[in-house]
Amino acid sequence: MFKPLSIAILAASLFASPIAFSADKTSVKISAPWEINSYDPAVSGFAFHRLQVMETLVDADTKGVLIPGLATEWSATEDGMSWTLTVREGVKFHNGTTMTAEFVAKSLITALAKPGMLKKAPIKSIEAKDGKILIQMEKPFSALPALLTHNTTVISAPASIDAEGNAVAAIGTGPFTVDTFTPPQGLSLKRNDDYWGDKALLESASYLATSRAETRALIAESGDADLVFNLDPSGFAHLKDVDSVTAMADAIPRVVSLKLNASHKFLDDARARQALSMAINRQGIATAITRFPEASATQLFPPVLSEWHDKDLKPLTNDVEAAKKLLADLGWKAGDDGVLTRDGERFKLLLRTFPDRPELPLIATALQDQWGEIGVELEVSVSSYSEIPKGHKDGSLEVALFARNYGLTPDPIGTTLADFGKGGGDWGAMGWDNATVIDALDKISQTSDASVRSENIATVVKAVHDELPLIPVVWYQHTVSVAKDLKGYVVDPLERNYGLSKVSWGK
Amino acid sequence: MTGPNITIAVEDLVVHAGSKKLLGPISFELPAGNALVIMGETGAGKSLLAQAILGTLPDGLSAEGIIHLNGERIDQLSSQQRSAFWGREVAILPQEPWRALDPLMIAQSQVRESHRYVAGLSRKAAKQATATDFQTLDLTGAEKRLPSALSGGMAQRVAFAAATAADAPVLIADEPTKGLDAERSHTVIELLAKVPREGGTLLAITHEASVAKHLGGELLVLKSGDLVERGATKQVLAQPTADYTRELLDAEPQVWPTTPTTEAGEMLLEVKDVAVSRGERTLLQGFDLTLLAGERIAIAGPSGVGKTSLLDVLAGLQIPSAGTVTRSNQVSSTGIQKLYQDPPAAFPARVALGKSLKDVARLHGEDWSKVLAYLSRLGIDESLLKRRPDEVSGGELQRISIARALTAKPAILLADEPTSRLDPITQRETLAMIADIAAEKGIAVVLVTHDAVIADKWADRRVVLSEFPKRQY
Amino acid sequence: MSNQAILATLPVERRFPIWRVLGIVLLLFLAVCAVMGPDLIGVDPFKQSLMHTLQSPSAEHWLGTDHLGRDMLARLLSGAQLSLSLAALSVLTAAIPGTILGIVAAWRGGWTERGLTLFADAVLALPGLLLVLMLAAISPGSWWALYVGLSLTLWVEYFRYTRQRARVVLSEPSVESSRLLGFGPMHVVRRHLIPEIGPGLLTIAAFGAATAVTAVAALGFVSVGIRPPTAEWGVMMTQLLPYWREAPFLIFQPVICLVITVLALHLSVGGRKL
Amino acid sequence: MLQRSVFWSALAGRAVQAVVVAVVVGIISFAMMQALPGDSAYRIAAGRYGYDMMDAASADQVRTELGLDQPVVVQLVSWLGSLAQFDLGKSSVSGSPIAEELKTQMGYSLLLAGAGLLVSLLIAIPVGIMAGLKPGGWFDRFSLAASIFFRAIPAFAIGVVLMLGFAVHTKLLPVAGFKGPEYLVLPALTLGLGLAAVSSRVIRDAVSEAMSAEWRLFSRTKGLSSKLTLSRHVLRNAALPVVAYVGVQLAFLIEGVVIIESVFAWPGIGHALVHAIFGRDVPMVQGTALALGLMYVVLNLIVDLTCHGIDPRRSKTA
Repeated sequence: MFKPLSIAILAASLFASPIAFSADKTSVKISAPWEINSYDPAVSGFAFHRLQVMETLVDADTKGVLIPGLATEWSATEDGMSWTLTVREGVKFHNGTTMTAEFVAKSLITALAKPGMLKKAPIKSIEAKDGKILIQMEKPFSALPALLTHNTTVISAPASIDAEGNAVAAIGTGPFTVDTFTPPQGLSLKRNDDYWGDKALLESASYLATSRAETRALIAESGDADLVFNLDPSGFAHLKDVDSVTAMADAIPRVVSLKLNASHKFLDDARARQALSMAINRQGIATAITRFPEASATQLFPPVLSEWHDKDLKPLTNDVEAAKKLLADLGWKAGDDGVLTRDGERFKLLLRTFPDRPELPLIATALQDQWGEIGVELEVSVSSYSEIPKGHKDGSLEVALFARNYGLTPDPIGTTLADFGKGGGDWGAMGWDNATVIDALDKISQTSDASVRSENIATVVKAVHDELPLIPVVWYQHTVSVAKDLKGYVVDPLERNYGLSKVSWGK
Repeated sequence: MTGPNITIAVEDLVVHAGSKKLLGPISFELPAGNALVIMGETGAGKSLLAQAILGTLPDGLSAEGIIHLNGERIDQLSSQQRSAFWGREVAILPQEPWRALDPLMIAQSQVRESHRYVAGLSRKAAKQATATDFQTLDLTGAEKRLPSALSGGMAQRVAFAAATAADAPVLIADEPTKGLDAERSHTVIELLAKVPREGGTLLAITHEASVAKHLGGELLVLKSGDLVERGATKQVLAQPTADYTRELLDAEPQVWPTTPTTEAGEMLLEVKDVAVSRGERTLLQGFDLTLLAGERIAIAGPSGVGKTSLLDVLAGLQIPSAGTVTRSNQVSSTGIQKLYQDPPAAFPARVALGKSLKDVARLHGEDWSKVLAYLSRLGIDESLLKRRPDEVSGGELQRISIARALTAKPAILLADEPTSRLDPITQRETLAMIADIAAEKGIAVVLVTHDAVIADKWADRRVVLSEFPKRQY
Repeated sequence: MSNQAILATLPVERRFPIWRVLGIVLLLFLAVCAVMGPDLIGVDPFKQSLMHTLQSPSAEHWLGTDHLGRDMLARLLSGAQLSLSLAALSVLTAAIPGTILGIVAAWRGGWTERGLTLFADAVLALPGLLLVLMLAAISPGSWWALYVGLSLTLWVEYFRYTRQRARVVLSEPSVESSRLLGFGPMHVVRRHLIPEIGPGLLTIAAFGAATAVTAVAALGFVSVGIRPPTAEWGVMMTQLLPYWREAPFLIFQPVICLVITVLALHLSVGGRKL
Repeated sequence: MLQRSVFWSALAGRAVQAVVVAVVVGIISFAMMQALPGDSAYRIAAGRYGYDMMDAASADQVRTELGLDQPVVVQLVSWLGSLAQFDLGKSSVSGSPIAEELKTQMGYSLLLAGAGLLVSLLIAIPVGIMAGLKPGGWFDRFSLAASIFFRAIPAFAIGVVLMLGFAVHTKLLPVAGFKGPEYLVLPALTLGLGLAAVSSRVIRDAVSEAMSAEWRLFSRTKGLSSKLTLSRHVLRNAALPVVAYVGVQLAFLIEGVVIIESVFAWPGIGHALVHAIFGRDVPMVQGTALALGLMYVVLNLIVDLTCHGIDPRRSKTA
């Protein structure tokens, strides 16, 4: 049954290969780990946005400064209870439909109904009025424009959704249109010649989701893809020595940290959490596992989040003896097998993490060894990341290890509010309700006054640093391999946009 | 040495297994139009002679001596080089044609490929030649049959046609009648006898004097690899000089003395109006038999008549499609034992014989010394028991299986052609032993044979089965 | 042509082939490694040294260190324990029911055989991977789930082989003769079936052992399987894959261990046919 | 006449099996998915929205949307009900109809599996025959060692080595993806090598058995050359056990595909199945399992018919 077909294919492949490899300099090929499952922006908005198929109302430059996107301007009323955004004129969707305020409002309302960034803002209603979008708030929220840069708020044409509300196409406004879509791995793009802004320099682009980092490194080296994202440390080290590509790494506001259940009886004292933090050899992890020694975390927020990073904060240190002493002060005594005990209970914790980011299980294994040094027995469960929010909700979580992106929007307040606000957050504090911090976060979210902001941010940063509801381990580096002759590529530290429209081939 | 007419010439041929001599030295010359018959009991090295000439000796055996085939010296040639002669210079008729035919290929194709590729005929001519072969060999109707659907005689004739398609001047036939019933073996002998008459050369290997007699020509008698007598076949058969030759001739069933009749005891088994069928085909109908203790009954009849199935019915292994088989209460559940045609198939293949026998002795609470006594009476050395069934000869194995059956203290012994694969001397000895022991222990024996002479000479009573009218398909 | 008669008269040589000796010695060696484990060299297989990762073999670390600076030799020895017992257990739990059902099917014939065959076919049709993945997911991190899953898919091979061969063996006159002699089914199994099909089963088992370990590797590849920091050959293969470029000798170490195991099994079985 | 009846009886047998497989696979996969620990609403939300976006709120939303709080029996019955109408439902994660997803993914997987099988036979047949012609010879030993090696080395390692050799160093073939026929070569080769490791041994055994048969010797002594004997008799006889083995191998083939699809970014069904299990996409798992099961049944039917084609004895008895 297969034979004739396969023989034909094999034969064809022998002749086809030279042609397929001839230089095609009007196109760029991208490879990244993320699979694209659906047309639904709530699910796949990240990809459509990064690949510039869809756009957001508000855009951000590489420094995180907000700039006009599909909205030309925006403003809030004095009391902060209502926002008005002016929709750009003369923008057409890929199917030729003109983008109107009504369509934009409809798209936002759809996004609001689904899990996504808009949910983080206290939005009461969204409507279109005189070519403008009117958003009513339940309480003031200064970061709304920043939220509107997020990929779950991309604007898509009404034709993207069928009568039953299912997403059936990806019709956006960006410089590229979807040519073919082979979920979950493949997407190929054509230039949108009707684009409202600067048209793309290249005619087409293609995207291949490659879940294995090893494969991506090989793809980068062989030249099968020109832009390859998220390289594994080993592959990255190798690509630095490969002449045909440039391997780049940039600090991004993603942090690998441990979430501790501060209401757990072993962890409810800040000193216990400090002891655990002191037991971590961050330098070793950053050197051996993530391979960016300079990115070992000295505090939660990395320098790239300049507003939230406090240079003067006393860095987190690695001091096993001090850690042991702190725990001894809390009544823990080493048992026969070296594991601490108190009141007949062993200091044993279960850490939940997930394999989607390959370094996490490795870091967990390293932590297991390092905490073992101070007599804490750590069991590691590598499973789905959904176990973490679930464990948070039902209170069964003890320790979780994950990588949190504080740069989902240029202003991290949305994220921090969710993480350290009242009741903590799925990916933030657990069992740690700090009234000062909650109050400070509220103030940050409602004000546009820079000094009020920075004062309250300092409060939050210090409290988090001292009490460690989250123990930072390493900061993230965004790694990209770029073909040597590809010009115009700029790393976006917010991981929002690949900037494909600006790249071109040159010598 | 080699005259123009000499097709095979062998000079001082010796076959060794390591340091042990298995055959030779043997010398002979065989002119065209003649037959050479090599006779001897199993294990005498007859087959080795043919294999040494052909270059098909098994690994570990080596041949020395000078061999000429059709005027060319071939003993220095490798098996690969000699294979060029096969089929073209010398045709080889296989021993068990049934196993020599490709089980997946219909009969005519197996002959046709010889015409096509060995004789080098065109596709059309090969087809024609095959059709002629099937006609002359009386195989019409068998063209499209698979070997499994051929009788032994038909298979032998198909093999004959396939082997001789290229008209090789020499034909070597190794025990061509093995396992065939009288009528069928006669057809094959006729076929072979025609070879020298038509100017070919025949080298036949057999253990049956009757075959030698039919083929004529020259006769070599081998014993344990040594040549004991040679001469014109007629002459040797009529006036043997060596004792061994005489012994061989005496072993022919025709000259056996009639086994003395035994006194029959009480009834052991009663068979009434039994019908036997295989699959949908009815083989036998309305069969009656009463079996008395100590009695020897021979069931004779041509192949395929249902003898084996009948035996299975008697043994209780098969349920008759009609009628009844009643055992007397004298006969215990293991009171019926069976001897098989192919002795190696009757023993667990990978278990040493001694172990198999000990199992039986233990099961039946028989003393091991008693088993050893049976064995020594049957002429089996205890040292053989360390071997596995495929490491002893058929005759020895059949005797061991008799000892095994006796250990179970049977009342009835069913023997399914127990000697058809043995040479005449062994056959005679084995059957005589069975008769002796049966008489002594009052065991009833049912012997199935296709040889009416054996049935006549050996049994108290004989039952001849004739072919049940075949249904038309 | 019949040489049996003549060969039968030759003295029987029961040579025990040197290859089999080698295989058995290797197996014993592996068994010692597995039983003694890392105690053999007295190095902790879990002790990390993040400053000494991916090192080449040296006097201190005979086989180098892994990506977390752990001693490879100690981990391979510790892995031998788990991998070999996993392989042995999954092979046994697959082989025993598979063989028994195969014999039952061949023995009973008729509807029993048809039913069992249909069942085996249905099991094969159920993607084994699905079974293993789900079992592994039901009990995350435990390795008993892995081998139960493996056994559930692997038994069919034994079943098919046994049924097919047993049918041939059971139809031989020797079995009939044993029954006539009064032997029960156990004798037939012990003396007729086991000697006949045993070597073939062992060959399947030898490959099955490899299947078990590489299946663990495959599962590790899709991030299912044994919890850290456990050392297991298959898991090690997966974990060391990312470093194939920097330290290719590392990923090949567990592979070589598995090759040696399978080779030893093959050799000691005597290279019988499948 | 005979041939036709064989065909229909084989077809009927497999049809029964197909129905059994459909129901059994559906129920088992459903039952096992229910037995999985963890809250499926959370898993589905994770599968849909990614870790930056999923939280308890999105899980609750998923739960309501998919009716996961309905009793288990109701869910199963509704699945079986729609199955009877040949409707496989919609994926919980992507929301698209499963039949549609399967169509693309199955096509890619079949292509990969077919090519892998072909490659494995292209390797295994010559190797197996060479080894089987001289059992115990050096080539036999060498190929055994190679078999063991390829059996013991995980597919992903083979894949990486092949990528390095053929795609990175020599740039003959692409590393991964699926844009043209040339993309099929490396994954098929990876798959084929693993399969050939075992099938070459099966072929070797079949050939060596055929070589020691008496009819093989007779074919030679009646004058056919060793080549003709091989091609006209040995191979045909040896093909029987080999074809039967391919039937068993198919089951393992389907699994081998998973790893290879992952390594080579091939949009196949195995890769999808793994994601579906992790994502607790029950309808997708059921649909995939069903499709794989039925594919196995169909391929086995082909194997059956091939066996009947090779062995005329079967037709007579069937």
